[in-house]
Order: sequence, then structure tokens, then C-alpha cells
Amino acid sequence: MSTLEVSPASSEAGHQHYRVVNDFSIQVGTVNGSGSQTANNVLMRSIFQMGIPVSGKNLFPSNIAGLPTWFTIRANKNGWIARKKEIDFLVAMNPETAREDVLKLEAGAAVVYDEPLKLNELRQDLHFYPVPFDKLVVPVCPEVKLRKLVRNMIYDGVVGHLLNIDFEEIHKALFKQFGPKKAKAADLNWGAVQAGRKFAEEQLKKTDPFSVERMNETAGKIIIDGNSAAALGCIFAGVTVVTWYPITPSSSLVETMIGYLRRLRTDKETGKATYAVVQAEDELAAIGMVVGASWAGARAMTSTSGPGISLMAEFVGLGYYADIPAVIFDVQRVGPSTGLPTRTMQGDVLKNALLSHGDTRHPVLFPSSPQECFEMAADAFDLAEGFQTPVFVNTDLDLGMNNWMSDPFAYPQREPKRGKVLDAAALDKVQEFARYRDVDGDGVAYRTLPGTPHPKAAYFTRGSGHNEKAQYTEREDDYIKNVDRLSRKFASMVAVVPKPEGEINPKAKIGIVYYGTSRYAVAESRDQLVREYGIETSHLRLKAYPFTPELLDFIARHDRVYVVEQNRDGQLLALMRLDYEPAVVAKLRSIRYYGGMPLDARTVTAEFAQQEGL
Amino acid sequence: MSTLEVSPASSEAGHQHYRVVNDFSIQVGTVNGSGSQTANNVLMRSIFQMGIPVSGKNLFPSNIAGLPTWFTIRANKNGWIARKKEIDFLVAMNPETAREDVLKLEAGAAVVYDEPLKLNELRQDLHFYPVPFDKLVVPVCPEVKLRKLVRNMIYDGVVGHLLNIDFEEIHKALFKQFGPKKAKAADLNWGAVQAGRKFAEEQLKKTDPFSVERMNETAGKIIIDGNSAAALGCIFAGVTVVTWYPITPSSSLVETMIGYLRRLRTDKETGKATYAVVQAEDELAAIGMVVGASWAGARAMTSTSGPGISLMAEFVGLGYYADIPAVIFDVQRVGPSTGLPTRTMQGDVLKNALLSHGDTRHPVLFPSSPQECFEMAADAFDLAEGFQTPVFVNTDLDLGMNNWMSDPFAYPQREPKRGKVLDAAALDKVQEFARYRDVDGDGVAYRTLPGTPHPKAAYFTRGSGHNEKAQYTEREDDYIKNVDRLSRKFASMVAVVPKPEGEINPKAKIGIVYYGTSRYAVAESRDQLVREYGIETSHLRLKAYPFTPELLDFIARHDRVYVVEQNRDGQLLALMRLDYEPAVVAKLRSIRYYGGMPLDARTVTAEFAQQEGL
Amino acid sequence: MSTTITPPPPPPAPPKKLNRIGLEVLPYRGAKTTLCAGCGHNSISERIVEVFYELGIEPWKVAKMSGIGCSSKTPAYFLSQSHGFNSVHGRAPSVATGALLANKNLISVLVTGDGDTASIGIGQFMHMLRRNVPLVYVIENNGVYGLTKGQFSATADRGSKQKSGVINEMPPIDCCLMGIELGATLVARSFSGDKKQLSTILKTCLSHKGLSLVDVISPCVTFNDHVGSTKSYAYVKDHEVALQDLNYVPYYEEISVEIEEGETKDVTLHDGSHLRLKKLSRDYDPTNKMQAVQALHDAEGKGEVLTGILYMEQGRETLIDMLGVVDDALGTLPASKVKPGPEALEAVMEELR
Amino acid sequence: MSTTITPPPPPPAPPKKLNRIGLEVLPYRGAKTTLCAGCGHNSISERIVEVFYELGIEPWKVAKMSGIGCSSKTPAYFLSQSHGFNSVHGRAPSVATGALLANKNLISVLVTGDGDTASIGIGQFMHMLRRNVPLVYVIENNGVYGLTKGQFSATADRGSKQKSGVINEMPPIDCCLMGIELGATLVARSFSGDKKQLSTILKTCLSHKGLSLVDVISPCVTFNDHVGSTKSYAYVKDHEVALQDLNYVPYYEEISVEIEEGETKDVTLHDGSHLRLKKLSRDYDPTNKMQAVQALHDAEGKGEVLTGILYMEQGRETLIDMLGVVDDALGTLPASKVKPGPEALEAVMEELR
Ligand SMILES: Cc1ncc(C[n+]2csc(CCOP(=O)(O)OP(=O)(O)O)c2C)c(N)n1
Ligand SMILES: Cc1ncc(C[n+]2csc(CCOP(=O)(O)OP(=O)(O)O)c2C)c(N)n1
Ligand code: SF4
Ligand code: SF4
Ligand SMILES: [Mg+2]
Ligand SMILES: [Mg+2]
Repeated sequence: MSTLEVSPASSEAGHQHYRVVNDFSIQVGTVNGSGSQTANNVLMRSIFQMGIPVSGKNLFPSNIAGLPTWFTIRANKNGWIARKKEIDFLVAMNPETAREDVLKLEAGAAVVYDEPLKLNELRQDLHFYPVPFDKLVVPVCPEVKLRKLVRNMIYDGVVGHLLNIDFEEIHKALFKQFGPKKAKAADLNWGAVQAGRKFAEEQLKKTDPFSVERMNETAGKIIIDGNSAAALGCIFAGVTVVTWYPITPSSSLVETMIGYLRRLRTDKETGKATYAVVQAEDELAAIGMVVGASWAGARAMTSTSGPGISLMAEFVGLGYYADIPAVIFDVQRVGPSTGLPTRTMQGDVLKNALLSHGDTRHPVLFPSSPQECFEMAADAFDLAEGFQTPVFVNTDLDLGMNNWMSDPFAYPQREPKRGKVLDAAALDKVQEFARYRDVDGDGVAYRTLPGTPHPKAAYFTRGSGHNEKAQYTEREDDYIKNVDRLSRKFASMVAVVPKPEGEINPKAKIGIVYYGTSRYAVAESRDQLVREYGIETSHLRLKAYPFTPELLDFIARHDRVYVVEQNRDGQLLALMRLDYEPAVVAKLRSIRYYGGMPLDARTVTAEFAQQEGL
Repeated sequence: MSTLEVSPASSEAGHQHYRVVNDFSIQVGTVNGSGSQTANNVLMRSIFQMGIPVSGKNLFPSNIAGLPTWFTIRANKNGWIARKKEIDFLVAMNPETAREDVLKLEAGAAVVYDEPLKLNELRQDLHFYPVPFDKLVVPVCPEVKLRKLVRNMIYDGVVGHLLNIDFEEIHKALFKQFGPKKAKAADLNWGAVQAGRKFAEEQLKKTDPFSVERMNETAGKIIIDGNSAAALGCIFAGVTVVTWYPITPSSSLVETMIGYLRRLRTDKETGKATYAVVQAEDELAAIGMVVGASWAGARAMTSTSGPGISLMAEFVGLGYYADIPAVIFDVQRVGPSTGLPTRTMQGDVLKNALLSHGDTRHPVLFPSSPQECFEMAADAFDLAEGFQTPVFVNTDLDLGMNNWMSDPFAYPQREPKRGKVLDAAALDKVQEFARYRDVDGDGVAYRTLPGTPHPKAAYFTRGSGHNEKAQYTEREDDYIKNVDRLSRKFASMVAVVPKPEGEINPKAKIGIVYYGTSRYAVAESRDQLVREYGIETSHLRLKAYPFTPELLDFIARHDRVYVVEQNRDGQLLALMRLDYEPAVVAKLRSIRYYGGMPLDARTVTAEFAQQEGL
Repeated sequence: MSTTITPPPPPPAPPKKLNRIGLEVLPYRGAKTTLCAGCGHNSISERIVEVFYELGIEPWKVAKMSGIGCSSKTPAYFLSQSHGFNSVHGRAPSVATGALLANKNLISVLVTGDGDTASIGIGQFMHMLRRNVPLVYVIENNGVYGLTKGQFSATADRGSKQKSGVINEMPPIDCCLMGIELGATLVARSFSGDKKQLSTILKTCLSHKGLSLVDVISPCVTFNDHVGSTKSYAYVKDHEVALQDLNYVPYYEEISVEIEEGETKDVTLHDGSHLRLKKLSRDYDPTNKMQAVQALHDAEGKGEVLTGILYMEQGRETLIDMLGVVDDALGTLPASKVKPGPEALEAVMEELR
Repeated sequence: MSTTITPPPPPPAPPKKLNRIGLEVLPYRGAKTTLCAGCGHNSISERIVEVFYELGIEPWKVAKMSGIGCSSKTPAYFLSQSHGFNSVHGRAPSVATGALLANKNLISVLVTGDGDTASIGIGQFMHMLRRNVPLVYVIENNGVYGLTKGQFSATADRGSKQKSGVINEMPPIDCCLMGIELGATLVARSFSGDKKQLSTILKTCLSHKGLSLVDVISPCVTFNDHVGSTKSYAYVKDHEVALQDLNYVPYYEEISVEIEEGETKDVTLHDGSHLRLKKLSRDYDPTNKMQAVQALHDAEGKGEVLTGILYMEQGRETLIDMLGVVDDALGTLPASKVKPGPEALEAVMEELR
């Protein structure tokens, strides 16, 4: 079902009955490794530069080259940038998928396609635009080897013309994409764009309704992926030790960070690095290094995804039980096991909160945007050091690897909170230093760092039983006292973790709770619910586990609350079930999607409607 | 508070005012590695041989030699064999702990002690029996080096006399303990027993009330630890591949099994082994081998404890997602991290049920006795092969490493259920073999084993996305279909897992739910509740997760239900919270103990009373 | 508009070539590769298809094992009638060991990458070597993590350059050296581009009893085939030094050619097949462990890629031998063999009374 | 009944011995050992106390790291004024690496067992070696898992007998060989019973820059000190062959004794201290990698326990060098050093517009 604010598409396509401005989705189906990424980014960026809210999602296979890949762009004047399930404008470059892609379209959609594919023979109710890419590429790209890559840029010209994109913006976007060092490549590609444009101008008759018009909704904004944002966040939070083991979709977080670190964190006086990055041999070593570095005082982090999380379990338990900070970015992908490495999911929420054997509980942050990836890096470090415990930042593939428009990041004024660390001077003042004594009643004890020049500084860290003075013990009372302190510590975090954001609509009986990248689909779905069913809803976007009182309050104010998440088992809801009274839980309903694509509004709306009996 | 069915102890000890027969606890405090284990086992066994219900619990340090260790024996005519919190009869051999041990006793207790420790100076309200062990050992043991070991046997003589144990039984128990091959050592030790007896007869005046009298409650029974029982269970269930990595308290499970395998599973015709045991380099390899072996058709198992569980996470996720059987015994100890390796806990219940990243769920069995360790080994294999998934058997240190009296194990008549395996003949009959097709609607698909001589047999196993035909896929619909099948499969297990045992008392408004080794304390606590508070309770002992309808029914029939468990976070209750409707959960209360000692009835009763406001 | 064309009758099919057990090559092939065109791994898959076909090994006897990586995907691209197991990253050795414990009669081929084996998997690799697990272990060694886009693996040579220009500073782990030191009983190195040598080595491995390790330099065209890389096609072609000229004669074929004294050595393999090693530039005795170690050291110093049979030791007990298991697969022994009788249980119970 | 006795006045305390930084030995000691009496590990702890005391190293500069096992417990039994970290089984290398990343100025001593290092931990061990992480890595090698009651570890020799009579059939992993092959820059073997050699080696390690590995045969009296074991006191005493007579002269002492030409070699260590190696029975050049490898191979063949400095390489870059970090500990750099200014963020934002 379509959400266009216009009259429904005529069943006989072929004539432009009406116009749909700044409200459509584009999907480009190509072959992985064919360089289409550049063409797609240029397309997205040029729409962005025209001031129109836009998002781009790369739906790629777990493969380096040769398998089908899709790129979806959504442009929407209202700012709905969740993935749109229905494709309005298809660019079909890949013979392997073109037929299925075309057959899945709704009536009235437009199709730009590689002429030899003869897709027009498949259906009568679409707007077809055949383009002879192979012919067009020859004059613009004399070098045969490069043609495979340059070929894709032609569709930018075709689509640009058909959608009425300002070619100035395409030019700007293209040259930005290539950067000053690759000006020659940019020129070559610009030639391809122009060839596409020229062909479209001369040979294609616009029959579909879609087009863009300049708006002013993106001025000053940036385009960035969540992994890069998280990388910058770590750097501005003062990270000093970074360890990693490559894994999709988390690798680019550290890879981008390395680039920025070189530039931003080389000591001006000495030319030396104020950071250390180590590619570990696996995730056990990556987290082990983080634990060791944090113990010795560094702001240390690692980044991984599902399989890495499983391998980090033992060390995370040590961190919990021995009060050692650690920051772990989990760029979630579809599990279990290897799962679908290039698909998105919120599949590790419950798992991270409970990771490792024995009684453990860990805080988890849920960024929903690049901006929050940036900000929550600092939150995570402050939390980890403030509470001396491992902290997870659960982002996901959709957020981490896709390009998002964003407000520019505000410079973090807050200074890093390094937690309760006693240096030599402080030790002079205390009568006794007992590493695990709960002096302040918040469960957080004071620590010292190795290398502190003071005879009182030393203590012994172990994952086995320890008493307040960090001495070995197997005593029942010591054990209970210590793990009760850890429970208390977890409870203390409630006051400090990022608070949820949302809105209580006094007219609403129903609330929607969600987190992370479900944000975009939920926002749009709430709008659909109002417009299509006249149902107003309140909403609350969680940013952290443990839950804060706002959530309880939110639930209290509504008859029922839907918890929207992207996993099979309702993992966040599970945490609510664990932590809340049955009377509270009784109000909770679950909306889950677990197909691995970025969540779309229609799915949420449909599930909501069904459960509400609408 | 004491539970003796006699008049309370006089405050001035020293005279035998009353008799307490077959109802007391003995604690022997010695030094680890001093060979006291033999003396303790002989003591326990001789009481057992007198027909009196008895239990013995070894409270040992995580150390090989030199640290304090305790052994507690409980003899109880009513069959209450949970650990008793209060010690009635102390044997204080260890100078390091003797004072604290004596100070903790309740008035009226008896103390046999090493004379030079002068423990009698500490208190007036106990019955003291000084014994000059060092002097007594010299004549019985000319070899100086052996004296440290033989010395302990003397207390068996002293205690035997004081408690009126039949020395015939001590003799029998001692020679049984040493076995025919160590008859000389047995003789030496028997000399020590007699020296102790002689000394006690001649020098000690019995003033305490405790003694044994022959009963007939143990005839035909055996004494065995849970790990050995599990080992036998695996053997009689037809285990063929066993892998392990040493870890307390699980090592003895496989070590005992190796001994029994040699004896019971050497092929008569060829003299060759019908099993393979491999000591792996770590737990990742141990579970990896189990996964590989199970995939290739073996009944394969491994045994571990907390830290090993964390390391097995990744492979367990693979087993879940790729439908591969595996049996994992988790002999639980105190976590998190290294925790208290020689203390007991039910700390991995929730963790095992959810192990690994992504959406996963695993069945867990909860044996409560050696007999169930034996029986549930077969259940676990049948479940693992029947449902092609990893299965946990959560036993614990108390059950696994302590000696328990037990009915002899009945020979398992049931044949191993090897699950849905298609051999070459079966393949001839099927039209198409699709590895992950849910032919029967129970979520369990048919599999073939490598090495099956049939062109249709082969399929490809992977932890990445796969469709019904086991082909690689990243499709949304394939993924959802497959993981929905896995959910269905988990639900199908409900019909098959061992059902809970218990009793619904029509007079009871309150129910008690528990599992594993909490069994003994709960039984006794229920008796205390009746006798001390007049409160009748129903009870239900769970044997498995996923929960079966009996549990829901049990909860429905009561106003409130206490869930008793040995961990901090109420891990079984957490699973109930996850799986049950809020109205059901609203009835649940939690009684938790997490000090690492075997659970005692007093703790349960006191917590129950407090929560009930009694 | 659609036109109907009557197709011409198909030409008569050429007679299909069958191998010695009467199978076409088709069941030895696998699914279509999804690796990059030109990837060294694809050539190795082709060799595997060829070797199993030529030797006439029943596909159903084979278990194809792997970890995670581009290389580890390849078992899907050969021997479609053999069971395959693409397990988890770096842990294929344990899975393969388990499979062989369950069924010692399987012919197991484990295909892995340099990241899979030398980085995350080095622990399992080393312990598998110690156990002399009887399988053929093929490392498709490109010095990088292909599937995660080209980071250095632990076999990257010191000084080798990444596409981005970054230079590797860590010393490489030489998997062949590890194999020799830790207990592999056949150790070879080859190059994905050397069809004949690789096929011969693979056949030799299949005739060997024990763990055979083949480290195949297999260039990653997408991430590690540039100038400055020591795992590029060009670099390996320039720096390869073959130790021997190898010829394999399967046990079921008669040995026809006489061997030249002094120049060629004939080794009878476990299954009765023969391997003939013809000396090339230097004297080399592959049964001499120290010489093998020395040769690898020297080659590393000189930047040479030494290929051929580096080491072989015949007759050593495999893990399966040490375990002394019955002849039939443990996994499918009947209950009568694996479930002791009631009297056995009763005897144990009696002892515990 | 209790009697009150007036104690005699205590005798005047003897003047306490102080080391060169004015500390008594007490802060170099640790908690009372809980290991078995006679355990080799206790002797090693004593050597560590002695060496740090004698060299006058500030205890607060030291980080004591370990895994899990009897051996890994020992950091609690020495240097009570140093931070200690008893981490998880087999993974101390990563934890120690992390600690040094955070504070490169720490003097790190990692104590581990043979099970901890060669079984579960072999992966981390090997990668730590490759990185040349600057620390002193002490393996307390008893061939068994002491703490879990005597199972064979991966360093157990082939043919060595367990207490229960079981014979080990797997080839051992020689950690020194691994060290030499994989990049440790100082590799030594010693024996817990050889006070002088072990002390000298430990001092040498502390003067070395880079990873120094000391494999100390350290008998487990409880589980592996019987006849038939190749890691018993008796066996090692009988089979030890020392490569050199070692003498260490710290940088702050003047070298007094002249060295005899030909017989003794003087090596200047990184911190200016000197190591003097006096040739014993055989010629041995510890800077020759191949010779070291060969010597270990030969010794294994002969059942000898070769002790002394097996290999050393000076001047190679450590992990810390390669990272090019600032001089101060990264972990405690002030915010001004680690938080770029607003203009830096703005510049990045501008690029992304
Ligand atoms: C536990 C875990 N960590 C990380 C990954 C991500 N990953 C997939 S393949 C791979 C590296 C593969 O490199 P290699 O074995 O050399 O194979 P190649 O692709 O080069 O053939 C990595 C790190 C993973 N799948 N699992
Ligand atoms: C993950 C994990 N597995 C198993 C254990 C149990 N465990 C404790 S110490 C140890 C072996 C120690 O052997 P070694 O390192 O040789 O030290 P030793 O006691 O001989 O000095 C094992 C297996 C553990 N603590 N953690
Ligand atoms: S990325 Fe490299 S290793 Fe992977 S398929 Fe492509 S060429 Fe081969
Ligand atoms: S068990 Fe062995 S290694 Fe452990 S403390 Fe005792 S003697 Fe030492
Ligand atoms: Mg590779
Ligand atoms: Mg050891």
C-alpha cells in the first residue's frame, strides 16, 4: 500500500497523469564490485544538496565481487527517511535480478534499465526507460578496462534528467566524492553522467510522476555513516587504546578511526601518536587488550559484531567481576552464528546485557543516529570508567555502514569523566586504600593505576574471589558482599545513563517504545497511524539499559505499549520482562521484524494494526 | 536455631543430659592435601552401612595442598541430607581455622580436637575431647613420612567410639575405600583407627548427646558422586565421542568416564575401543570437536564449568543455527569469571538457555541426584539427536563432586533415539532430500551423515544463511522461514523433555518450585514450615527448560509460588519471567542463596518466613 | 511482441568421460563460485575437482571442512556430492577432528585461509598438528583477509605493502615451518598458479596417512595483487623456487617409466601409490626435518618462495591410531556395540554398595 | 586457667639491609604462598623477589601479570607493592599487551604455566611473540596442569609418564623453539632448582628491551615428580645441560673482572648492563637463530634439557616502538593531549557537508 499524498496511479502507465515531488524511493540493482557505490552516493548526495531529506541504504551481499547488490535511496519532503518497502524508481543494471526486481514493483513505478534486458516485455503497468549503457560508455571511456566502472555513472545522468535533479549538484557531488586527488577519474565519470543526460534528454520521454524540487531542509547538514561518527566520537572522547579484529559490519569503525587518529591525534610537539591501535589476532585478544589497557588507565575500546561478542564473553565476565572498564561497540548484524553478515539486526541486545557465565549484568547504549554514535562514545567511556565495568554500544549495520544525513556534531564541552582513580597525592590523604570497598555507597570503589608511585597504590586484580582489600577469599560472606556491591553498582548507573527521548501525547492511550535504528520507521509509522487510522500514539526512544524511571512512567501513563525491535525474540522486551513488575509487563506488546533489512514504517504499521484489530 | 527433636541443650555442657540419635552433623576441619579425604569417606560410609541416611560434603579450597578444608557429614533418621548449617560435632585438626570453627558452634556441640590447640580454653558451653594425635600416630606409623596422612585416620577411631559407630562397619568401609590392591595401606590405617578408638575408650568421657543407632534405610543403596553417575549415564546412553578440557568441578566427570569406558566399552571381539576420548587444548576446541563429531553421527559430549561455557558460546550458536546436536555437561561452580572454583552455584541457568549472540534458545536439564545424572545423560543425547541442537545438563559442584547415597541405577531399557537420520536405503525412498525442510511440522528436519553412500546424501552445513536445501542465501524470506522453524523446534521439545516431579497439596496455598540440588534443602524446609509454622506447601521440582505445562498448572493452583535457587539473580525465575504471562509471573516470589555452600534448609525456611511475614 | 522460434534439434551429446569408478566429472564439481574472477582460490578448487575425479575417489566418502573466509567458502564450489561443513572462523581443525573421531573412514579435506589458520586459528592449528589428525589441510594463503577487505593476516611478510600503502612490520608465521616443527607428517608448499605441482601434491596428500599440510600461495586479486605485495601473482612467479619436479603414480596404475638413479627418488606412499621426486637445482631430502627447517629459514632470508614437498614422515601414528578405536565408524555403531548390558551395570552398582 | 607472663624486652632489631634505592626486601616479598611445599614455582617466586630487590627496581613501576594455574597464582607471592593481574586462563598475553599499550613505562613480568601458555594459550602466546611485546615472560613449566590435578599439558614430553601410569603420546610444544621462530628477542631456558642461573637470566631479561622468554622447568611435586616423568627434579638434574656459565653485571656497577679471551663473551644489554657468557662444553652463539633451533632439535633427540641463553637479538623494534607513541603513558595523558579542539571537529564537519 502506498503512502503518496496524491491520487492513485493510473493503471495504464505511459502518461504523466500527476506529479509526485520529493517523495519516492529509488533502487539501483547492480553487481557487487562493479563500482556502482560511487554512482549511488553521488545520486544520493546531489538530492541532499538540493535540500531534500534523503537516506541511502546499501543492501550488499557477503561477497567481494560478482553477486547482486542493491542501493536504495529515499527522498522525502516530510523527513521520512526510513527504508521504504515499495520501490518507486528502479534502476535495473544486473541481469541476474532485474526480472525479479521488476516483478516486485507496484504499478506505476518507473524502471530505467539496460536495454538488452528487455524488461519492458515483463509488464504493462510500469514506466520503462531503456538505456543502451554499453553503447553509451564507449565514446566516454576509451579504456576498455575501466568501462565496467564508468558505465554505472551513466545512470546518474539518466536518472538526474528524469527526476529533474540539478546537474550542478551532481557535478559538485561527483567531484566531492572523488576528491581533489582523483580529479582525472572525476572528469571521466562526469563525462559519463553527461552522456547519460544527453541520451535521456534526446531519447527518453518522461512518463512517470516522480521528480525533485529544491527545498531547504538540509542546509548545514553533513552526510556520514554511523561507524565514522562513532570513530570520531571515540577520538573526541579521548580514546587512547583501540584494538580490533576485522569483521563486517564493524571493521570500518576502526579503519576510519585510524585515518582520523593520524590526523587529529598526532602530538603537535613531538609528532608522536597519542593513541595506540592494534589489530589483534582475534576477538579474545582484542577484548583482552582492552581489559589490560583499561586496567592500566587507558580509555580503551574495541569494535566487533555478533561472533566477536560470543568470543568476548569470558573477558567481559572478568571485567564485570573484577571492576574493570571496557568499551565495546557491537555493530550488530544478523545472527545467530555467522548468520547474514551484511544484513542488519538488533540481535545482541539481551545477549550483551547478560554476557558471560554466572550472575552478570552489563549496561548497553542504543545510538539511533550518527550524532548519537558520536555522543554515546563519550557516554560509554564515562560510564565504563565511572562505574569500572564493561559497557556495550549496540549500533547496527544499517546505522554503521549506511550514509546518513545529520546535523553537524556539536563539540563536546564535557570533560572526560575518568572515574574514581586515586593518584599518589590522593593516596597520601587516605588512611587505607581498599580496592573493593564501597566507600560512597554507590557500589563503585576507588582504584589505583599500575605505575602510581606510592607504596599504598598496589593491589591485586583477579577474577577469583576477592574481598574488599582485593585479597583472595573463598568466604561466603566476602563473596556475597562483593556481588551485592556489583548489583548496587548496576543500580547506580540508572541515574547516569542517557535518558530516553520521546513525547507523551495526552490524547494517546497507546505508547510505542523503541530504540536504535527503529527510530525512523517508528516516526513514519506513527504518522501513518494518525493519517490512516486516526490513532494518536505517544512514543519513547530508549537510549540505554539499565532502564531509567522515564520508561516506567511512560508505561504507567498508557493502556498498552508496543515495543518495536529488530530481532526474533523480542530481546529488549525480554529485559523489560526481567526488570519490571508483572503489572507493568502486562501492558507490553511486541512488534518485531527480523528479516535483516532496515526496518520500514509499513511493517510497523501493519503489525500494529493487526494487533490492535484495526 | 536448632531443629533437634529433643529438649534444648543445657547451657552448661559437660554432662550427657539427653540423647540425640541419628540426627546430627559432623564437621572435620583439616588441611588440604593431608589425606583427610579417606578418613572422612570412611566415616561417612560406616554410618551409611549402619543403615542411617547420610550425606557428605567436601568444602575444599581452590588449592592443591596446604589450605583449610572442611568435610561435613550429615546423618539424619528422617532422610534430611541437605547440608545442615549448624555443626553438632566438630573435629578440629587444622590450627589455622580451629578457633574460628569453635567460636561459630552453637552451645552444646561437641569438639574433638588436636590437644595442643587448647580449644577448650575458648568456650565453656561445648563438649571438648582433646586428642594427642601426634603422640598417638608414632607407634602406629613408624614411617615418619606417612604420619601426616595416617594421623587423620585416628579421628575416625575417636569419633567412631564417641558416636557409637560399629567398628565392624568402619573396618569394612576402610578396606572398601582402599581396595584390594592397597591392603597394606589399609592395614596401617586400620591400626590408626584402633589407636584412636583405644585412646577414646580409655581417656575420653562421653558428655555430648550424639550417637548413631543402626537403622535400615540404606540397604541395597550405593554411594556415588554425581560426576561418576553422569559418566556411567553417558556410557549406557552409548556415547561414542568425548572431549574435554580440565576444569574444576567437572574434570572428574570425564576422568571417571575414561576408567569405566576402558572396562565397559572395549569391544569384546577385537579388543578395540568403541569410543574416543580426547583431551582438547581448550574449551573452544572441546566443543568444536563435539560439533564435528555430532555432525558426523556420533553421540558426542563434553563437560565443563562456567569459564568453559563462556568459551563455548560461539560454537553453541553454530549448533543452534545449523541444527547440530551436542551434549554439554555444565558442572556449575561459583561465577562470574574464575569466581570460586570449589564452591557450588546454579549460576549458569539463564546463561546456558540463551548462550551465544543473536536469537538463540537452548534446552537445559536439571538433575538433582546421581540417579538423575545417570538418567538425564540419556535424555540429553536423545534430545540433542532428536532435535539436532545443543543440550545442556546443568549439574553443580555439590552434586558432581560430593558423595551421595542413591538407589542403584536401573538399567535403561529405552534404546537410544538417534533422531531423524536418513541412511542410503531411506534416501532411495525419498523423492528429494532437503536438509532444512520441516517435513513433519515439528521444526525438526531430516539429516544425513557424511559417509552415507548415496548420491543424494550430501548437503552443505554452514553457520551463514541457508535455505531448506542447505544452499547459501541472504534472502529475507529464507532467513525468517528458517529461524521460525527453529522457534517451532524449541516449542516441540516441550512434549519431550523430562517432566517435573512434585506434589500438589490440596491444603496448600503456597507452592515451592525448585530444581537440581536445592531438592534436599527444600524437602527439609517444607517439613520445618509445617512443624514450626504450621504451613503446608505444595512443591514442584523442575527437570528441564523449556518448561512443560505442569509448571503452569502448578502455578495456577496456588496463590503464590516461591522459586528457590542458588544464584544471585534468580536465573530460573528469569526464564519464567521471559516465557510466562504477567498474570502468572505475578504469583512468583524468589528465594535465592548465593554464598557458594550447598543449600541448607534453614536458609530457605528463614527467607520464606521473612517474605511471608511469619 | 514475442516471436516463436522452433529450436533446431540438439546435436548428439558427445560420449561423456568417466573416471575409474565410472563417474563423470560433474559430481566432483560444486556450485558456481562467488569469488572474484581471477582469485587464486578458484584455481585451487579446480585442482581439487580434478584430483578427486582423476583418482576416482567416491565423493560420498569425503568430508569437506572449512572455517570462515573467501577461502573457507570454496568447499561449496567443489565436490557437490560430498558433505561439507563451513564452520566458524579459525576453528575448523576441531570440527574436522571431531568428524574424524566419529567416522575415521572419512577422507577429510580442510580448506582454510591464512587469516583463518594463522591469525584467529593458530591455536587449533597447532594442536591439530600435534595430534597428527589424518586429513589434508589446505591453506589458501594470500597474506590478507580477503573477505573482510584486505587487512594483513599473520602470514603477511615483513615489508609487504597493503593497497593503502601501509607496510607490514610484524614477522610472518610460516605455517609450513609450524607444520614441520609441530608434527604434520607431510608438509608442502605450492602456488595456485602451478597446476601440475599442486595437483601432484594434492594426490600425494590423499595417498598419505596422517596430517598433510599444503600451504598454497593463492593471490587475492582484489586486495593483494599489487606491486609491493609479496603474495601477488607477479611476486610469486618471480620468487618461486621449486624444490623438486614431482610425479605421482597411483597405486592402481602400473609404474612404467624407469627412474634415473641419483636424480629421482621414488617414495612408496601409504596406499601403495608412488611419488617421484626429481631433484632440481639443489639437493634436498624431504625426510630430514632439520634440513627442511633450515631451507625455510634460508628461503625467508632470501625472499624466496620455496615450493614442493618440504617434509614427509611416514608411518607415524595418527590420532585415530593412538585412540585404538574399532574399524567401523563410531558414530554409526549399533546400540549393541555401544550400550553395555544389564550385568555390566549391576557389577558397577555392586561395587558402589 | 590462664597465667600472665611478662615478656622479656625484645632484643634490639639488627640493622635492616637496604638495596640501592633504599628499600628493604619486605616490599619485594608477597603474600604467603599457598602452593605445595616443594613446588618449583615457589623457588621461582623467590628468585623474582631476590632479583628485583637486588637490582633495586621500584616496585610501583612493575606490573605482574598472569593467567590461571598454580603458576599463575604466584604473582600474589612476590612484589606486594606492585600491581598484579591474575586474569583468565591462557590469555594473559593480551592483557599484558593492553597494559603496556596504556603505559609503556611499566616493567611487566608475566608468569604463566605450561598449560596456560602451550595448551589453551598458545594462540595468544604466538601472537605476542610476533609483536615483540616488551616484557619478561616466565613459563613455570611442569608438563602438567597442576591446579586441576595433574593432566598432561602440551609441553609434556613424548613418553613421559603420568602418576596414573598413562604415557603421553603427543609431541611436546617447545616454547623456546616457538619463541625463537616467532620473534622473541631473548629466549632462555632454566630450572627452578638452579638459583644462580635463573637469577642471572631474569636480570638479563630485565635489562633487555623486547620480549624475553624464560621457560623454567619447575617440577610439580604433587603430580609430576615421580620416576618416569621427564619434568621431575631428578630427571632435570640428570639431564640438564647448561649452555653457558652466566654472569650479570648491572649498569650501575663497575665491571671489575677482566674477561678471558675466547672463553667468555661480554654482551652489553639495552640498559647498559653486561651479560658475560662463559663457554661450557660446547661452542654456542646465542645470536645465531638457526644454531639455536638446531640445538633444541638435537637436545630433544637426546633427551637433554638445554639451559641457558638460547637466543638473543638486540635492537629489534618492539610493538611499542612500532606504534610510535608519545613518551608518557597513554592512559594518563591529560585531556588537553587527547581531546582535539573545536576547530578540528569543525574542519571534519565541513568536509562532510
Ligand atoms: C569470530 C569472527 N571474527 C571475525 C570474522 C570476520 N571474518 C570473516 S572472514 C575473515 C578473514 C578471512 O581471512 P582468510 O582466512 O585469510 O581468508 P581469505 O578471505 O583471505 O581467503 C574475518 C576476519 C568472523 N567471521 N568471525
Ligand atoms: C577457561 C578455563 N578452562 C579451564 C580452567 C581450569 N584450569 C585452571 S588452571 C588449569 C591448568 C593450569 O595448568 P598450568 O598452566 O600448567 O599451571 P600449573 O598449575 O601447572 O602451574 C586449568 C585447566 C580455567 N580456569 N579456565
Ligand atoms: S577478495 Fe580476494 S580472496 Fe576474496 S574472492 Fe576476491 S580475490 Fe579471492
Ligand atoms: S600441584 Fe604441583 S604445580 Fe601446583 S602447587 Fe602443588 S606442586 Fe606446585
Ligand atoms: Mg587470506
Ligand atoms: Mg603446568
